[in-house]
Parts: sequence; structure tokens; C-alpha cells
Amino acid sequence: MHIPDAYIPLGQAAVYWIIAAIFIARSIKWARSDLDENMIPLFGVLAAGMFVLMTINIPIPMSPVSWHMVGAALTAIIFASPWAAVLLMTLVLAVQSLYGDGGITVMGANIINMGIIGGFSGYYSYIALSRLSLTRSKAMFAGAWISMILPAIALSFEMWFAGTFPLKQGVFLMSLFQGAAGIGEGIITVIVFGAISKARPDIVAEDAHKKVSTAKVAAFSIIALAGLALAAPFLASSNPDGLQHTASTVIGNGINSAVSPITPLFPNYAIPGMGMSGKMAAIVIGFAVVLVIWLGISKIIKKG
Amino acid sequence: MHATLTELEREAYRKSPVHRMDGRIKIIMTLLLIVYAVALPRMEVLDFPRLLLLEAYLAVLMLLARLEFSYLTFRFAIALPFGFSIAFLQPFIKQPFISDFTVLYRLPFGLEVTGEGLLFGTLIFAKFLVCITAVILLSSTTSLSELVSSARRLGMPRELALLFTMMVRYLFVFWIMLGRIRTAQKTRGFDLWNKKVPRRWTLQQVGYTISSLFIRSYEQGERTYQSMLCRGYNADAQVYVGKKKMGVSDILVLALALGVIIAAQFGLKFL
Amino acid sequence: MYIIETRALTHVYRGKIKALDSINFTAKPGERIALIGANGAGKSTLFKHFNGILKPTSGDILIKGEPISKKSILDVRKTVGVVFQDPDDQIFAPTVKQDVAFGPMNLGLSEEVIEKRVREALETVRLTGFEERAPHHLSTGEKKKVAIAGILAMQPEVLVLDEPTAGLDPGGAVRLIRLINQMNRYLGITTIVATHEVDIVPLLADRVCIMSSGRIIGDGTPQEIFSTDELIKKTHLRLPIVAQLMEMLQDEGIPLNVKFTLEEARDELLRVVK
Amino acid sequence: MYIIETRALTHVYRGKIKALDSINFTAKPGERIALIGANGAGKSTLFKHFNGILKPTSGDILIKGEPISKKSILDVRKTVGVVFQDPDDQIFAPTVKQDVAFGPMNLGLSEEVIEKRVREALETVRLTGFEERAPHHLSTGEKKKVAIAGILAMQPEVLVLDEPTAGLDPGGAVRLIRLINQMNRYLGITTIVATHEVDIVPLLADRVCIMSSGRIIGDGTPQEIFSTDELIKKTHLRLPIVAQLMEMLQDEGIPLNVKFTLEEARDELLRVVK
Ligand SMILES: Nc1ncnc2c1ncn2[C@@H]1O[C@H](COP(=O)(O)OP(=O)(O)OP(=O)(O)O)[C@@H](O)[C@H]1O
Ligand SMILES: Nc1ncnc2c1ncn2[C@@H]1O[C@H](COP(=O)(O)OP(=O)(O)OP(=O)(O)O)[C@@H](O)[C@H]1O
Ligand SMILES: [Mg+2]
Ligand SMILES: [Mg+2]
Repeated sequence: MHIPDAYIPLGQAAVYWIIAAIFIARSIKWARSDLDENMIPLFGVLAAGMFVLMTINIPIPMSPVSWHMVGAALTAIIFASPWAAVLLMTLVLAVQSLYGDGGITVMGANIINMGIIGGFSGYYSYIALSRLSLTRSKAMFAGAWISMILPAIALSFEMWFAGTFPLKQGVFLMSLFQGAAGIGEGIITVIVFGAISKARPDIVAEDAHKKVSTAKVAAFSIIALAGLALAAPFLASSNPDGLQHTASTVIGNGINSAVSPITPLFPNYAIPGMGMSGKMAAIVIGFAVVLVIWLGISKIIKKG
Repeated sequence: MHATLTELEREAYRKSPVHRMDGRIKIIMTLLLIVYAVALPRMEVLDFPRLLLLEAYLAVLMLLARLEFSYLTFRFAIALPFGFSIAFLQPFIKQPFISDFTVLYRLPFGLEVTGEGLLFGTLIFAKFLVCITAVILLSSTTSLSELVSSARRLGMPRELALLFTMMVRYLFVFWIMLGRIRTAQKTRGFDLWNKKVPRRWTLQQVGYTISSLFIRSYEQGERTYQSMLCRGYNADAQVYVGKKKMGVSDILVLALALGVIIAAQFGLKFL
Repeated sequence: MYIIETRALTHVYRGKIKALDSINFTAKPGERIALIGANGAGKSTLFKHFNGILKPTSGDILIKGEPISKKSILDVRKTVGVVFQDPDDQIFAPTVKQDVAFGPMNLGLSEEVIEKRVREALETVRLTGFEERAPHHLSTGEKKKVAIAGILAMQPEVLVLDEPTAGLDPGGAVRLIRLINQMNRYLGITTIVATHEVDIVPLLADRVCIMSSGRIIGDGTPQEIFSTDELIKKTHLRLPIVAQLMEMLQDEGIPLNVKFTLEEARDELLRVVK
Repeated sequence: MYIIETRALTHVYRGKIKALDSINFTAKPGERIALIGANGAGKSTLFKHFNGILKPTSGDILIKGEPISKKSILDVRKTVGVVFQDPDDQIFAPTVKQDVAFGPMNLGLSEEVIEKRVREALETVRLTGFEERAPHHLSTGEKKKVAIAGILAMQPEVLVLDEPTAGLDPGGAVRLIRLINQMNRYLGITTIVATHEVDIVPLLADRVCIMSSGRIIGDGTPQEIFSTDELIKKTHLRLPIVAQLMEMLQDEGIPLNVKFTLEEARDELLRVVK
């Protein structure tokens, strides 16, 4: 799940870094003021613990890969705030990059994926699903699973923007891997949360879960759905790379020229797909379709 | 990769000219080299000699640092696979930013190896290799604590520096703690692949291990926080990093790195 | 005037566990005090009140006659330095020097003063040369000393140590006790030590307080405290081994006075034998 | 036959630190052995070889005459149970019962057998009624007992304890020593205990091994070991306090034999005085 250096062009990586930096700053502010006291030291120590617990690897049978916990959803749920996840994941990812997991220029993107998207989606989908009267552990399992799958999709898009991996195959492969890893993440998150709330009920801010305003949950759901809906047309299109290809010819073919040593920001496409008026309609329709499906699913879950 | 957290630190405490260099210089140099490598155009054959030059420069520093060969192979072996597999697929992919492809081989299932894809794949791998080399050099010649204080000297925000300082300190505490927990579990016959016990139960024990590590790090955090209060910790607290003068040799090394980059960018064209 | 004084200090954890029950404790400048008591007696909890880490559920704490307030808290922590049992709780920076410098940094001292204090503190605990070492490469005894140096660098008037000899081998323990006594004698620091190792108590205190279930149930010289047998028995503690032997002999009808340190006991026994 | 035997066992950490240097150690079934030595002497490292947690750099370990192999490892861990110093390392399940059941589960026993073993183990350490308690809320002494119960539930033939009394108050320490002795006497378990608290050694061992810098430099009865002064001095240890007092008296010309436990010392002194 860690994008390595050089797989995202510098300009794009910089944009991700800027976004990540804003979130990091906000998360530090949270740690300074949102808890009882200035608990920065506590998070420094906890980050070390998170780093170490991520080294507990479970090899997945008959495959070269192994599973380890990411913990974004877990941290967000325990501290009743996605900002906790952003802060801890940032610290962990920074140290991991020194050991060759992930990279320096791409750290912004990795923080966005695992910390921001993972933390926010994990937390708010857990809250939303428990509001839909799912049991705590089911909602938590789903939250943790979503916190793995959405970053995977985001990563596929980033790699596609970067031109290093085709979109559909990327989404397919990453969802497959992360979907499987998400099951482990979900199960472990439920077990770990249970054990922690038993041993130290005072750490777990469960009361705060109930206080999250429905408006906030709804707002987040809409943002997430909008994101998915925007993504959908690209996935639905038979030739997403074709889109990008056309876009790049429209904008001009500056990449192959040896004159510019530095790859320009978004070299081959404007915001992909935006150039085409016809596609706007597709986006709107796609949005509506996904929204309907999503609502349908939540209805079914609510009944079950 | 993590089986050797403490081993990595040990390499960083060796003595060599590279280890002695100012941490700030090493950080700036690493950033410069990585940014330059990443910024190189994506389809230019001339990039190869450029990247080779950077890699050679880094290799010389590694030699000077007298890092163990087995240790380096190990570091590369754990860092390369993911990047390599993506690069390996490139020849089979029609990159969206390339308009014309020359097909080199046709394989079954409609797979095609393209010349452009091959070029792009090898180039991106070469860049990635340079970046990884730079990071490995940095992390195996500079202790984590030196890295954090250098970053602080370079203007990393106070609170981030405090966070990283503490994280670095307790990484090792928890690493040793995890080792002890695992030892105790082994003592009682625990084995992930034990067929005599239900999978579900095994998984549960892993969950408990993680939660106990989490709780213990949380509690360590609480206690540490208290002891820091004893020493006057407050919202404006800073970590002490002290002043450190950069030596002439440090500046020279940095200048050399810049020189290598300039030579790579402009010099190679005239060859 | 007392340097530390608590008045009816009570602490209840989480609304349930009464860890301190109306404690009246005083310390005069320059005293050497030992606080003994079984596991869970409340020693560590009391220590955490001495510099305002915990807030009393009821009762007061006065430091140099002043109650602890938000404004005075930094001064209080400068006056009373607490060294916790586990040095890993205390050493949070990745190098010895950074760690020892943390306290002086928080006092807002200048670079040179900080350097000087760090150097002196490390000299006092005999760790000169360890400045750049990483704590995880130190032995238990060395870590203890770093923790003490970290507090010394703040130049406290009172040094409070929570089970300083736990986990040390006898050689290490003896050296640490000597260090504590030297700081009391030559730097004039008031020392307050919590321990369950009763054998070391006569070596490092002129005054002993016994705690049991959150209360101070005895206060006096080692002589006085260890002579009141019921007190000791009640509290899961025991007499120092030397005293136990002397008592056993007394019970057998040998006319001697119970002593607590090896040297005194030897002289007393010699007196009896000859 | 020996239940544990090491032959020229050497362990080198990271190719540099020689923690064990050609150790020849044997334990017969039913023995009560104490291993003493300063911080860093290598006690914990040796223990980790007894059940195959560490592998020798060179030399051999035989358990019941068999070398440790991949196939026998589970049996070895069933035979030799090691209790580590910090019970928190060992106790990680959310309830006492789950924790004690961890070992038997790994042996693949049936539900009923596990239930039975857990019950018996908790009975042995006198923690019946604690089954559903969270380990987190136990006292240090109770946690130690849970850690021991977790090992007992595997019904080991050898019980190896690394500094069992560290952090316990005297009352707790005495109770724990009694428990260890009872397991030796009534369950026939061989007990091997590492400690730096020399005063408790005569209470829980018939045989003492002294370690120093990775070597066993002394092996014999407490009597024999504590009579060879240079040995003790060399190793940062000290004699038990009782013995120290007896020696001091001897030095003053009193004709007595040095004893190590309180009772023996009393009788010896009575003999001299009368
Ligand atoms: N953070 C806490 N929350 C709840 N209870 C606590 C907490 N800390 C201590 N206690 C309880 O308060 C009581 C006194 O604990 P304290 O640590 O002060 O004892 P102590 O005398 O220092 O014991 P020891 O010798 O074992 O260190 C104990 O019953 C303990 O369980
Ligand atoms: N994991 C490790 N890596 C490297 N060196 C180690 C490791 N564990 C122990 N050592 C070193 O090996 C030597 C023996 O350590 P060991 O823990 O066996 O001593 P010990 O007798 O148990 O000491 P203590 O009484 O302090 O527990 C020490 O010098 C120690 O620093
Ligand atoms: Mg205490
Ligand atoms: Mg040990």
C-alpha cells in the first residue's frame, strides 16, 4: 500500500504533500487542544507503539505477501476522532519511509491514502453504520474494511494520474489485495477494540461516538459518495486511458520533449475528463446511480 | 523488514567519515538527489547516464561509510520488490501519455511488449533505485535521533520535533517489549501454524497481543507525560538540540553533491 | 518552615479507589526521609502530589508554605524533583544529553547555562562521557543515573526517589545509596525515598514513615519505627534482617539492644559476648 | 539422568556480545537451584536456552538427554516452563482464565482437560475466584502468580523463574518463596531461580550457581558458595546480610561458623554466647 518514490511525478507529489500538510497541521492542533491537556507526548509514545505493532506480520498462506495491521480505523475509533489517525499515521509513515517502505516525495500521497482517507472513512463509516443500527462489532468490521478499500481505490487513481498503472486493472488488483487484507484488518480491529475497552474503558472514548452530530456524518457520507460517484464514470468507461490519451493530445504533447527537464504539473491531462462536455453528463448520471445503489444497500443493512 | 530494527540502529552508530558528517547536510543531500531523480523527464534515454552518475556517487559514499555488504543486500532486498513489480509490468502497459508504441514481442492473450513501455519501465526503476539508495545511505549512516535533531535544526516545527523525538526513543522500548512478549508466548508453545488449535483462536491471540501492546504504549505515554511534567513540561516545551557548527568538509560534500547533479544535468549532454 | 507539607491529603482514583486517606506529612529542608510500605500502600501516589502531577481529591499541599497553583506549578516542579521507579518512564529523549537538558530547557535557561547544568549533573552521577549514548544501550543502573541526572539538572531542593534500587544488583544498589547520601550531605538536598527494601532504610534515612492502605501509620527514627513490632507486622513489611536476628537473640534471653545496621549490630554483639 | 544439561554452551549476541561463555550446567530432577549473578551476568540468556527460545552459537543443550530439535521443541517447552521477570510480558489475554488457558490450548488439549488444568493451576497459586478478572487490575504479586499459573497449567517438570521477587514487598516475596518451595516439595517440580537478592537464596535453593560475565564460576551448596569470599566479591554481589554479620564477628576473633539463615545464625550465636 505504500507508493514508492519516483512512481508519482514531482508536481503531483507536491500537490499531495500540500494537502497532507494542511491535514497534519490540523491534527497537531487537535492533539494540543481537543484532549484534556496538551497530550502531544502521549502521541509521540503511542506512535512508537503503533509502528511496532505494525511489525506483527502474519504470512498469508500460499502467497508471498503477508498481512499486518494498518490501524487507521482503530485509532480513529478509539480516540473518537479521525485526526488521531492522521497524526499517528503521519508519524508512522515518516519513519517507515526511512526503512524503505514508501518514499520521501510520495509521503504526502501515502499520508492522504492511509492516514486521511483511511482515518476519516474508517471512523465515519463506523459511526454511520452504527447509526443504521448495525451491532458495534459489525459496524466496526465494516468501518475497518472500508478504511482499507477506499485508500486502495485512491491509490489506483493516483497511480493512474501518474501514468504508471492502468486504472481498471489497478482498481481491480488493489481492491482484491486490500479487500482481502481488509478482512484481517476488520477482524483484528474488532478484537483489539474489545480487549482495549475491557482493560482500559477510560481510554476508549465511546461516549464521544454518540455525540458525533448526524450532520457531520451525513456531510462526510456525501463527500465520500461524491468522490466515489466522480470516480465511477472512469471505471465504467470502456477505455479510461483513452480519455487520458485524448486529453493529453488536446493539451499538447510536452512530455516527450527533452527541453523541459522537469515534468510539468499534471503533464498529460488537465483534471482528467474535465475537458469533455459530454462526459459531464455521464458524471452526473453516475453519481445518481451510485447514490441510489448506496442508499439501497444501507436500507437492506438496516432491515437485516 | 522489521526483524532488525535494532540492527539498523547499530549500523548507524559505526564510525566513518560519512557517519561523522553533519546530519543536516545528509538530509539536504538526500532530498536534493531524490527530488532531482524524480524530476527527470520520464522518457529520455539520456536519463540513464544521469541516474548512473548519481548512483555511482551514492555508491562511493556507501563504500566510504564501510557498510557491511550483507547488511546492504538485506536492506535492498526488503525495499525493492513492490517498486520492482510495478516497473516490471510497464512494458505490457500502454502508458496513456505515450501516443505511438512500437511492439517488440507479441505474447499469448494479446499481451504486447512495447519498446516505449520497456524504456519507461526501466527508467522509472532506475529512478526508484537511486531514491532507495539515497534513503538507505541516509538511514544507515545517521541514527534516528540524529536525524530528528538535524531536522529540528533545519526548522522542523517544534511540536513535530517533540513527537518524533519521543517516537524514536520509544520505538526501541516497544520493540524490545514485543520481543519479550513473543518469547513468553513461544515459551508456552504458541505457534501461528499450530494445527492443533482453531484458526479463530490463534487470530484472537494475535489481536490480544496487538491490544496489549497498544495499551502498554498508551500507558507508557501516560507515565512519560507525567514524568515530563515533573521536569517542567508545558505547551512551549522544546527538545534540546544544541548548536552545531557545520564543518568545511560538510559544506564541501554538499557542494560535491550539487556538482554531481549539475554535471548530470548539463555536462552529460556534451559527451 | 516545612519545605513540603500536606494537610489531610486524600486522593481517590476514578471515584472508587481511595489511594491516600487524609495524609499529614511534613519534610524539613535537609532531611533524609524514607517512606516504606507494602505494594499498593500509596507511596507513588503520594509522591505524585508533591509536585502537582496529581491533584488532591481533598486536602492541601504546601510547598515552602505556598499552595500549588497554576501560576506556581513550574516553580514547584523546580523545587521538588521526582525520579520515578522505571527509568524508561523518565528518559524520553534519544540521547542522554538531550534528555538531561530537557528540564533546564523548560526553565527557559540560556544555552550556556543549560550546557553547564547538564555537564554538572552528569558529573554528579558519574556519567561524564555518556552524552551521546542512546538510552536503550544503557544498563539498568546507568539508566537510573540518567533519570536522576535529568532531575538534578533542574537543581531541585527536594529529591524524591521512587524505589531507586529496584532491579539493581547489590553492588549497583550500594553505589546508588552512596550517591543519594552524598547529594544530601554536600548539595544540601532534602531526599525522600520510597522503598520496600527495609534493609537499606537505615542506610539512607534519619526518619522513616510507614504507609499502609493510604495512611501514614508511623513516623520516627529507624530506631523508633523498627522497635514497634506490631506496626511492621501489620504492613506486610519485615524488620531489617539484622534487627530480626537481634530480636531472636533477645527472645532467647540474651540482654542486648536491637540494632539495624551491620556495624552497630557487630559492636552490640561484641559487647554481649565479651 | 539430568533433566537439563548444557555442554560448552556459548551464546554471542549480534556477533559481538558474548553473553554466555562455554557453560556446563546440569540439573537433576527435583533439585532446587538458585542462579545468582550481577546485572548482565547472563542469567536471562541462559534461561532462554533451556527451552529453545535462543539457539546456541556453539555447544549443546540436552533436555532429558535429548538435544532440542524442531520436532522436539513443543515437548521441550512442555517439560521446561520459564516464568519471565516482568509478568506483563507474559499476561496479555483479557481475562485471567483465558491467559492461563493459553499454554494448554497450544498443546491441543481437549476442552475438559484445559478447564481442569486451569482450575488446578489457579488453585496451586491460590487464585481461585480470579478467573474472570482482568489482569490489568491485579496487583504486582497477583500478576506474578497468574504468570506462574500460566506455566503450571502446562504441567512442566522444570520451573524456571527469572527474578521472581523483583518489585514485591517482603510479605509478597515470602509468600512467593513458600509457593515455589511447595511446588518443589509436593509436585516434585525441579525449580531453578535467578535472582540478585542473595538474602533469599538460602531459603529457596539447596544448590547455588554463581554467574559472572557469561560463565559459571561457582557451583555448590549455599554453605560452600557463600564461604568462598573472593567469588562473591568478584561478582558485584554480597553475602547474605546474616553471613556478613557472622563474618564481621569472626574477624573480631569470635570463634563461630558462618551461617546463612536467621535460624541457624541464632543457634550459632547462642552457642557462642552461652
Ligand atoms: N492510575 C491509577 N488508577 C487507579 N488506581 C490506581 C492508579 N494508580 C494506583 N492506583 C491504586 O492506588 C493504590 C496505591 O497505589 P500506589 O501506586 O500509590 O502504591 P505504592 O505504594 O507505590 O505501591 P508499589 O510499592 O507497588 O509501587 C493501589 O491500590 C493502586 O492499585
Ligand atoms: N537481545 C540482546 N541483544 C544484545 N545483547 C543482549 C541482548 N540481551 C542481553 N544482552 C547482553 O547480554 C549480556 C547478558 O544479559 P542477560 O540479560 O542475560 O543478563 P542477566 O544476568 O539476566 O542480567 P539482569 O540481572 O540485569 O537481568 C548483557 O551484557 C546484555 O547487555
Ligand atoms: Mg509505587
Ligand atoms: Mg535478567
